[in-house]
Parts: sequence; C-alpha cells; structure tokens
Amino acid sequence: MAEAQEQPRMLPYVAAITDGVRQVLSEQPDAFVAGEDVAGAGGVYGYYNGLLAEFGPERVYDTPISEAGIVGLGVGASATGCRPIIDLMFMDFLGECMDEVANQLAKMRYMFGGHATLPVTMLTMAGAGASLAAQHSQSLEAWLCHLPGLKVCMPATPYDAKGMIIAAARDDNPVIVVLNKMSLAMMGEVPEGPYEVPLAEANIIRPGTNFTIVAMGRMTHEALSAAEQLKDVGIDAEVIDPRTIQPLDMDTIVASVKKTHRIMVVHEAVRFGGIGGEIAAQIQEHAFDYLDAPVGRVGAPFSPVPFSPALEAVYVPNADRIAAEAKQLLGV
Amino acid sequence: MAEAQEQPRMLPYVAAITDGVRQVLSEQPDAFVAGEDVAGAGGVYGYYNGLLAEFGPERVYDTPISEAGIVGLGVGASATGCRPIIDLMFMDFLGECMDEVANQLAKMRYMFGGHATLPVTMLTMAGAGASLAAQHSQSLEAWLCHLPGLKVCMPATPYDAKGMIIAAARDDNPVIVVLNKMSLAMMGEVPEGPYEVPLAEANIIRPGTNFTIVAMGRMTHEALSAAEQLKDVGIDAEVIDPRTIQPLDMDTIVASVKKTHRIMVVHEAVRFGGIGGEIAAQIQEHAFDYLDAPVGRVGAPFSPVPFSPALEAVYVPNADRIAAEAKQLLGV
Amino acid sequence: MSTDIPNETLLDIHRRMVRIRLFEEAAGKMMENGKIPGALHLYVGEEAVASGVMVHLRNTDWVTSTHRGHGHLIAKGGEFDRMMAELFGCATGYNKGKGGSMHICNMELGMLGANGIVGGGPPIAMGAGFSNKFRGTDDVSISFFGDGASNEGSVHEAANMAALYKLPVVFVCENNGYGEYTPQRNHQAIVDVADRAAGYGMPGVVVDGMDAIAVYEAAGQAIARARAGEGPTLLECKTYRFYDHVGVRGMGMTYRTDEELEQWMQRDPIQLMEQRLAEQEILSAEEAQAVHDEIAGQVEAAVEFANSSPMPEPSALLEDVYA
Amino acid sequence: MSTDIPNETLLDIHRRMVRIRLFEEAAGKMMENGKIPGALHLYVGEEAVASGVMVHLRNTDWVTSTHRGHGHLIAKGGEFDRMMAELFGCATGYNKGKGGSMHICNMELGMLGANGIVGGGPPIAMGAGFSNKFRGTDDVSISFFGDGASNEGSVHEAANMAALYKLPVVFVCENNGYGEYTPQRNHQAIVDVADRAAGYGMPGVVVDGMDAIAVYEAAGQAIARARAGEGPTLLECKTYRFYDHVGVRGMGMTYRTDEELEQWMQRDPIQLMEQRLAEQEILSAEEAQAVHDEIAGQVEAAVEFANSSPMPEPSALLEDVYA
Ligand SMILES: Cc1ncc(C[n+]2csc(CCOP(=O)(O)OP(=O)(O)O)c2C)c(N)n1
Ligand SMILES: Cc1ncc(C[n+]2csc(CCOP(=O)(O)OP(=O)(O)O)c2C)c(N)n1
Ligand SMILES: [Mg+2]
Ligand SMILES: [Mg+2]
Repeated sequence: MAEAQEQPRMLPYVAAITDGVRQVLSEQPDAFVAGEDVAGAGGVYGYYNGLLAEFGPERVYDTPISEAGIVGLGVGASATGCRPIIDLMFMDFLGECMDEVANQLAKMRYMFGGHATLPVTMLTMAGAGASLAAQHSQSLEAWLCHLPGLKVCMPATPYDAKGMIIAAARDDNPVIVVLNKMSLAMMGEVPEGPYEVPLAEANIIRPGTNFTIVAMGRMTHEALSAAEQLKDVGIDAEVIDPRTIQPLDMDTIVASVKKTHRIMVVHEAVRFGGIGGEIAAQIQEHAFDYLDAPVGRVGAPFSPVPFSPALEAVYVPNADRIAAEAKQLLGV
Repeated sequence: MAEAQEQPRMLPYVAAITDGVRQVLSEQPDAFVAGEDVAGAGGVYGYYNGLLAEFGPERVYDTPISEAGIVGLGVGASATGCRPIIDLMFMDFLGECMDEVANQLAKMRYMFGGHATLPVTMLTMAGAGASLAAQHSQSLEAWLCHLPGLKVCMPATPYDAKGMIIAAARDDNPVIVVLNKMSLAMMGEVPEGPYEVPLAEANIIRPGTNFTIVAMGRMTHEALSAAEQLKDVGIDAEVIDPRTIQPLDMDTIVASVKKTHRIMVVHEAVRFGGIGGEIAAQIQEHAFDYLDAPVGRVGAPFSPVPFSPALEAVYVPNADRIAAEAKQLLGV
Repeated sequence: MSTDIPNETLLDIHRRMVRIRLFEEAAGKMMENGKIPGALHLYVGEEAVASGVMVHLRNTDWVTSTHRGHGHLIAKGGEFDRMMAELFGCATGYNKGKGGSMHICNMELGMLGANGIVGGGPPIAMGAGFSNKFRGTDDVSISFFGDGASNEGSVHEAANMAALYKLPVVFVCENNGYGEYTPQRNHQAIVDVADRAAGYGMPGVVVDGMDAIAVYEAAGQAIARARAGEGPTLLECKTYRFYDHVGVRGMGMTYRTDEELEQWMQRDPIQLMEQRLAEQEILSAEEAQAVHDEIAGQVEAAVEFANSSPMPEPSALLEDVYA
Repeated sequence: MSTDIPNETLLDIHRRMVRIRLFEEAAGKMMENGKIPGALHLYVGEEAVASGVMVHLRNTDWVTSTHRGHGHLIAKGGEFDRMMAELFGCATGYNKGKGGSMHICNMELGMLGANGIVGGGPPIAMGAGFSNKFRGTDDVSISFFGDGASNEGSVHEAANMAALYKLPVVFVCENNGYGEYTPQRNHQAIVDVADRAAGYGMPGVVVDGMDAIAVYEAAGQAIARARAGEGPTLLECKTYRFYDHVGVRGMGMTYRTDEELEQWMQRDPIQLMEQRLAEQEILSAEEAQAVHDEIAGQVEAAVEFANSSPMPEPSALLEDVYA
C-alpha cells in the first residue's frame, strides 16, 4: 500500500464540545453564545476556549449571574430570528430558570398555535463524582423529558458531543444538551468539519445476545465495563445508548429486548422518578410477552449527592454495581 | 333509640383545606401562613377565607409576587424555629422557585449532616380542566418526587385534604400538598377537630378482584367511575389511591396486583415521564410473576395543556378514557 | 398638551383607546354569557398606556405583554375577529384556540404574546431587544409589566441585562396600585417602581398613565433613546383598572373602595382624551361618537365571527408542539 | 479610627481576621496536596468584612453565607478542627462530611451554611429575619452575597420582602469586583450595588471593605437599626480576593492583572489593622506575631485532627435525608 494510513483525529470530550460550537458559529450567522463566563474565561470547564478570539465579542457573550435572564434572552432572541446557544453552567441551576425553560421555552410555540419557532440550543453540565456536593452534581434530565416541546440529548462520547451539538443547533426546536463533567477528559475520535448525530436514534454500542443494558450519558461506559464483567457468567450483554431521551427511540430498545428477553436500564440520576422508570414501563408495555425477567433499573440511591468522596463513591452507579445488579436480576 | 342520629359533617374540598389550615394554626403557635393574596383575599380560590380575621395579621401574610422569596422565607423561617405554611398559588409556578424547593428546601438537612430541620408545609394547586391554558393547568408532581428530602401528597377528597394538611404540618420534613382546582367544589365528609391522614399509606377506595387501578389526586374519582363502567364487561376493579406519592406505599399496590394480576396506573400529568412510569416499573419489579398483562398507564398526551375547551376535553384523562384503555389492556 | 403632535397621531391614539375599551367590554359580556372560558383580565381603565406607547411602534418592533394582554395586542394592531375567536377558543383564533386570553399573540404584528406568568415578559423582551441589536436593526422592544410583577426576580435580571448590554428596550411598568387584591403598600415599601431604574443604570421616569398624551411623550423619548442605541428606560405609568382583577365586577369589591374607583374614573383616559381633542377642536363630541359607533360595529362583527367559528378539531391537540 | 471602640473589640476583630487567613492558607495547601476534594473558594483578602460584621453578633443571630463561606463561619465562631474535617470529607466534620466547603454550617453558632447556589442565601436570611421578628426576639439576620450574586432574581425578591416587612436583616454585599472571571463592568452597568437599596426602600451604604474598623462601624449602625425594628440595610463592602476564584493561584491570571492584585494587597486588611493597632499601642508587632503563632498552632492541630479523622461509613449515605 503506497497510501499512508490516515490517523483518526482524537479529541477529548471537552474539545469536541468546542468543535461543535465552533462549527455552529461558522455555519449559522444568526447563532451566538451567551452564558456565565463563557467569553473571557472560555467557560468554567474550558469548553468555549478560543471562541471569543475566533468569533469576536458580537458572537460570544458573558452574562451576569442571572439564569432566568439567560434563558429569557434565548427565548426572546430565538423567537425573533436568532439561533442562540445558551450555557447553563451546571444543570443544578435549572431551578433558577425553570420557569423560562418549562413555561416559556418549551410551550411558547404551542401556546401561540405554532406561530413561534424557538431554535435554542442549551448546553449544561450534569453529573456527580467530582466532590461538588448536592448542588453541583445532579442529573435532572427527568424534569426536562416530562415537558412537551423540548428535546433532550445526553451525548456520551466526544463524537456524539460534537455531532449532537450541531444537530441540536440545526434543529428548529429548543434542544437541551446534557453534558457530563466527569467525561470532559475522555478521548475519542472526532472528525473535522460538520456532521450530525441525529436527535432520535439510539446507538447499539455493544451487540449482545442474551441481555440488554440501556444506559445513558456517562453510564454507557460503565455499562460497557459491566458487560465485560458479565461475560464470565455467560451473559452476553447488548448495550444501547438512547443518546436522545426526548424523543426516545424505543424501537431500537424494544427490538433488542425481543431478541435478548432480559433488560436493565441504567442512569446516573436518582433512581426514583428518573427516566429509567419511563423506559422500563414502556419496555414492558411493548414487549411484555418477550420478557423472561423484570426490567431492571440502576440509578442513584434516594439521597442528595454527598460531598465526601467516601460517600460519593457508593452513591454514583458504576460498572461493579451494574454488574452486581444484573447478576441479581438474572439470578446468576 | 332516643338518641338523634348525628349527621356527618359535609364540606366542600375548598373548606376542608381551610379547616386543615385552621387546625394547624390553632395547635401550632409557631405556624403561620404566607403567600400571594392569602391574607386579605383569602387566596384566589378562597381556601384561606376567614383565617386572617380569625388569627390576625401576625399569623397570615400576604407576600409580594416573589415565589423564590416565598419559599426562601419558608426555608429560613423553618430552619430557625417556625413551622411555615406557604402557598404556591399554582403548581405551574414551581419554575419560579424550583431552586429554593430543590436545592435548598429538599437538601438543606442532608447537606448540613442532619443539623437542620425544615418543617415547611407547602400548599399548591394543580390540574387542568378550567380552560386556564398551558401555564396554569399543569400537574408537575413528578419533578418533586425525584427529589430526596421532600414528601409529596395529593389529597383526592375533602377528608384527605384536611387530614393530610394536618399530617404535613406536624411532620418535621418539608411536605408539598398538591391540591386540584377542579376538586374545590367536591363535597365530602370532614370531621370537626384534628385528625391525621398518614403520609405513607395508600387507600383502597374500592375493593375489587381481577383488576387494579392505581389513581392519583382527582383521577381517583374518574377511576371509580371507570370501575363502574368496567363491571359490565366482567371486570371488578380494585381502585387504590396512593395519596402520598413520596414516600410511596408500594406494599399496598403490590399486594393488590398479586391478587388481581392486572393493573393500570392513572394520573393527570403528562404520561411521558410522569410518576406512573416509576410506579409501573416498581410493580413489575416486585410482582413480575403475578402479572397477566403489562402494567397499563393513563396520563395526559404529550402536549402542553391547550386553552380551548374543545381540546382540553380530549386532553385531560377521564373515566371514559380510563375504561377504554383498560378494556384494550385487558383485551375485553 | 404639547401642540407639536400631529392631529392624526392624536386621533390614532384616541382610536386605539376606544378600540380597546369596546372590545374589552364586549369580551367581558361574552365571559358573563359563558362564551369565554377560563380567566379574562380586562385592561379597561389603562388604555392610555398601551395606546400612548404603541402609536410609536412599527410592526417590526417587539412587544411582550402580561396576563392583561388584549389591550396591548389591540394597540399593536390586533384584529378583533381573530382575537375574539381566540378568547372563545376557536380554531380561527390567532393562536388556533390553543392560547386563549393569557397567551394571545400575533408575531407578524410584533406581539410576543400575553403571558400567564407574572414577570414572564421582561426577560423575553430583553432577549428580543438583544436580537434587534444583534441583527443590526433599529427596532425596539417594549415590555409591559405590572407593579406586582416588579417584585419578580425575572424582572430584575432582565433589567440588569438590558442596561448592561445597552439594549433597545423600554420597560413599561403599568402601576395600577394592585397585584391582584394586594395593594402596592402591601407588596413593596416604595411608591415609585421607577426608583429601581437607578440601580440598573438606566433612567426611570414616572408619568400619569391616565393621560395618553403624557404617556405618548414620555414613551417617545424612551423609544427614541432605545432606537439611538442609548439603552433601556424604565417608564412607570400610574394607572388603574376599572374592573376586577379577573372578570368584570367593578364596584363593591372588598379590597378597594368604591370611592377610590370613582375618583380614578373621574380621570377616565378616554374621556380625558376626548375632552382635550374637543377643546383643541380636533374631534367634536359627535365625531367621537361616530368613532365609538364604528368600532362598536366592528366589535359586534367580531363576536359574530367568533360565534360562527369552528372549535379546533381534536387532531389539532398534538400539532404545534414541535417545529 | 474612632476612639470609642473598646480595645478588646479591636483585638477580637483582629484575631478573627487572622484566624480566617491562617485557616484558609492551610486549607489551600491541603487542597493542593489532594487532601481537600471538590471546589475550594478562598476568602483571603476579604477578612475585614466577615470579621467587622460578625463581632457585633450573638450566637442567636443568624448568618447566611456564600460559596466562599469559611471566613464567615470562622468569624461567627467556627472551630478549626471540625471545619477542616468537613473540608476533608470526614465523619467528624460539622456536616458529617456531607456538605464540604460549599455547605459548611453550624446551626448552634447561627451559621445557616455556605451555599453552592449564588443568590441562595438572601432569601433564607430574609426568612430567618422573618422568624426572628415572628418569634419576638431582637436577633438579626445577616446575608453575605457577592457583586455577581446581586444580579440574581432571588436577591431582588429577598430585599423587597425584607424591606416590606421591615425585617431585622442586613444584606452585606461583598463587592470584590468579579463574579468568577467576569469583572463587574461586564455584569452590571452600575458601580455601587448599594444604589439598588433605594429601589426597595432601605438605606444603602458603601464602605471600604479592606478597613475592618470602617466595616465594624457601618455594620454596627445597620445591625442596631435592624435590632431596633427599623428594617433592613444594604451594606456594600468594596473588597478583593487575593487568590483565584476557586483554588489558590494568585498571580499571573488572565482575567485580572498582577498590578491590580498588588495594588489591593497594599491594603491587606490584616496589615492595615495591625498597623493601626500598633499606632494606637494596642497591639505591638511582637504581640501580633504571637497571635499569628498561636493561631497557626491551632490550624496545625486542626489539620492533624482532620488527617486522623475517619471517613463516613457507607451506611451514612442514606441518613439525614429525612427528619
Ligand atoms: C409567576 C406568577 N405568580 C403569580 C401569578 C398569579 N397572578 C396573576 S396576575 C397577578 C397579579 C399581577 O399584578 P400586576 O403585575 O400588578 O399586574 P395587574 O394584574 O395589576 O395588571 C398574580 C399574582 C402568576 N400568574 N404568575
Ligand atoms: C445559581 C448559580 N449560578 C452560577 C453559579 C456558579 N458560580 C459560583 S461562584 C460564582 C461567582 C459569584 O460571584 P460573586 O457573587 O461576586 O461572589 P465571589 O465569588 O466574587 O465571592 C458563580 C457564577 C452558582 N454557583 N450558582
Ligand atoms: Mg398591578
Ligand atoms: Mg464577586
């Protein structure tokens, strides 16, 4: 072979986010970025680094610490012709802007009889594991998925982060991209230039034959490790990442369980009232006769996120716990 | 019999609320009521009527239109020795105060290592059916149930409204009492004086043998009518009202389905992401081998609440729809 | 009255006020007749504010309204028939019956909707003002809100951001002395909401909200300032609603006295305007009556339109959730 | 310097400042050594504010703090060992390791916690002030918050309610010129946050936050006013943090210049205080050094305590969720 093998372009998740936002700002003249410390500082996790220099202060805005104002800015600007990318530094701060998100952003189009279009992309950071305690570690996507009018995605890899940000920004609906702070350093292939990861397609990230694990966001990686652990006991797990949880690609999940007959749903959010309940309920609705065991669920226990690493380590779901709960579920 | 038969004391739901709050103010010197238009006006639905006159302006406070401030008042006052009853006029306004509810009220005790106690009772009004459109008709209890630290109850009857308000106010935890605006005129027996409806006990409101309907809040009444309709097709439905949805009395529900083998969960909230998913998931976890059919779920369709009565009538779940979905679920 | 306002502008303001008044009185009747479901918040008494502000605007200028929104939409050019149809919940309404009174809107007229959330409008107006500037227009954005709303955190955040970015926004506080049934003295310790402007670094102006011409002049300055890129203004208009917070009943309410209402009705903004137009010989009493009559006919036609309009089909329920 | 302040009060303020400084510098080191996980926001540079305010307070007075909370807790009487243990995440910490730096609290000392939510404290302080009044005490409630926090809607709502109900609350704005990495001019169009006080109907006072005695005097007036039932005050203290927003690094940051930092460090609040105490012959340089040495020893002991403290048992995870 005379031709040199092209090396895949590897980037950390944090840079993939930047790459996605850069692509959007390049291709959409009506797009801008606004959020707390996103301009001068490039974001507290650095995922807007360089964008102010590249696109200038007319495209990248530091805002006051005013989350309702920031989302309101997105609502008002999008309804009147812009395509805002707004940043909510931590997902825990949804509380500050939940009216703007739930009562304005999600509903304005419907309340107006279809006469408003709100192409807002909101990036926000979820996840425990960094000893940031109860107010900086939550995974609250279940709140958002319960709101007709929003789309919600949870990219698990650098590739998906970039591709879903681009897809979100091209979508004419409000899309909330839930990122995970513990994934920022994760490396993965990220092609140059534009590409989309569609907002309604689950991803079978590990094919398997006799068990299905549906895992979201960062939990997909834990589920993959759990799947390796389960090989030893004869379980060949298929791992599915829904990627977008509103809308939710149930077809892929249901097709899988019809093949494997046993399934478990895993998320980092508190188990009670998490989106896993919805998915589990739908699975048994659509595949009741195929189930050889109850639909399992793994999520965080019923407490706020503790600060101490000693407690947080037992709080956040991980591969070991997933594997253990799977074994219990399957009786192996 | 020489003794005259005592007539049961019948009150509308709205007066039962008042009765409960009156009892709390009478028995707890540290209790006060604060909220928008609760004092001078007696509340926009009148359920604080007369309390200002009876207890005076030191016990009943009109607040500014500042929902975060109102809940913050509850947090700060409760942590320092009061037992506030705060009013959130419409549940839809949770968006305005979700940080105070989710990040302060629910978590302060835990974050403080148990060193704070927050005996706050919050009353709020949910429910569609009054043509109040998308921002005054929601049922958002799923948001609250996902938050460790809160208790959440949904009294369906005048009796339960009074008894649960008293139980909530005596509880040392923050308790959110979700009322329903379409139930305000509903009559029911309400004993004089204090009594508690415990915050962790489901109520079997109609015994049955071969089907279970778990219905919450106002939907319990629709479920009872549906149960009547279902008699004709040989279905003898047990209807269970969990009453408190956080904590949730799964034992009663599971015991019922182990007897009836078929079950459906009904709530007024949007079906996707509603608490019905959690309940359905738990049912199949705990009673998998007893189920003869998938756990059914009835909830609102996936749209904001429409204004027009013509649309709202098809939006809100009712007895006919519950019966129809039950028949489909059971194949009769 | 300053004399350099063109007669046609004065007549335009007057017409807008009468349009609001007659439409709303009819809507109130329709509510009492059971034709309009849900909550109806009448603007009657406050017509000078919407009219005095809106006469300055183009269709490309944006407006956010409140729960008390018909007046704003009418003053911005809203048409009676589709408005009344919306209040009835008809498919022919501006919002296809999905919004009703509390969400009535018209994007083509730049009216970003009534809003059921008190304090919901200002952040959106700030965002629209941001958009005007971002897109390089000299359009402005007007946010109406009440004295009660001024205590919502969202209003604070929006005001600060508008001042920070020097956005072309005018915050118009309609101070009618009450938030629902709570008098201003029981919801804030200040008298003039405009006193808050200094804390954001913007001018605060108080004006007699019953005097359409005073509103017109103050709004004109604020809007000119906004268009010139000099940033936002907080314009407080002292006004009063003649009917109840929600629904129609006027007299005999417990949270305010009949005397107070009568006193304000002495300064009915439409009568004030008509007196002045008569004094200036711009519009005689007969001519004014003709305006009323003409508009009354339009209102009647709108009621007919709404009465004969179809309700939305059930299939519409799941439409318009997503683009 | 006003001369009617008792020497022991001056010495008390000084000691509180040194306690904050030395504890925090040690905490910074422990963070760099990997002993303290999570986010650590150092208060160093701002010691005069917490100390000048807190010396007026009783244990029954309430305080709400911010994400930058160690200084407030120390000034309110917090003990080093259990504080350091909390920062380490130990079971012996004030919060049993469940809160960490951002939630550190001590209810017995009246310290209602650091708060991870910017703007989270003021509504709670307002509620505590409401409680003080409701329960018939003359205790006060102090809310510390930053210049950045002043743009949160929650602060607006709390301030309005405190003024409306004439609550015994002092809102202490620690204006250190930055919200994280954003300078004040990029987050609000005003220079003095105290300008917002008038809009609530309360006094607004600006004071040099590097001068502990100036803070002491201004806070004394505001607190006396609150205790007397005359309502809240907004007290703005101009100050500066010597380290980064989070963590330790001081010099060589991109969002502010070394010159600016050096200029502020010229006015190190502890040095300023020690100079004055020396001038007044209240505390000599040697005596001051002895205070530092004594406190340094206490800090060392606290580190030892934390180092030898157990981590919480896993079983603690589900405790303290409910009462
Ligand atoms: C966030 C929110 N809180 C409370 C309400 C209930 N509410 C509707 S109108 C109103 C009073 C508003 O007063 P003001 O802003 O002065 O407007 P006005 O009605 O006087 O025109 C209230 C409290 C609401 N719709 N939204
Ligand atoms: C509601 C909320 N928004 C944003 C943040 C992130 N954050 C933490 S500290 C901070 C800056 C606060 O600035 P300021 O109030 O001036 O306090 P300082 O850090 O200067 O003491 C920000 C934005 C937060 N913790 N909470
Ligand atoms: Mg008002
Ligand atoms: Mg600051």
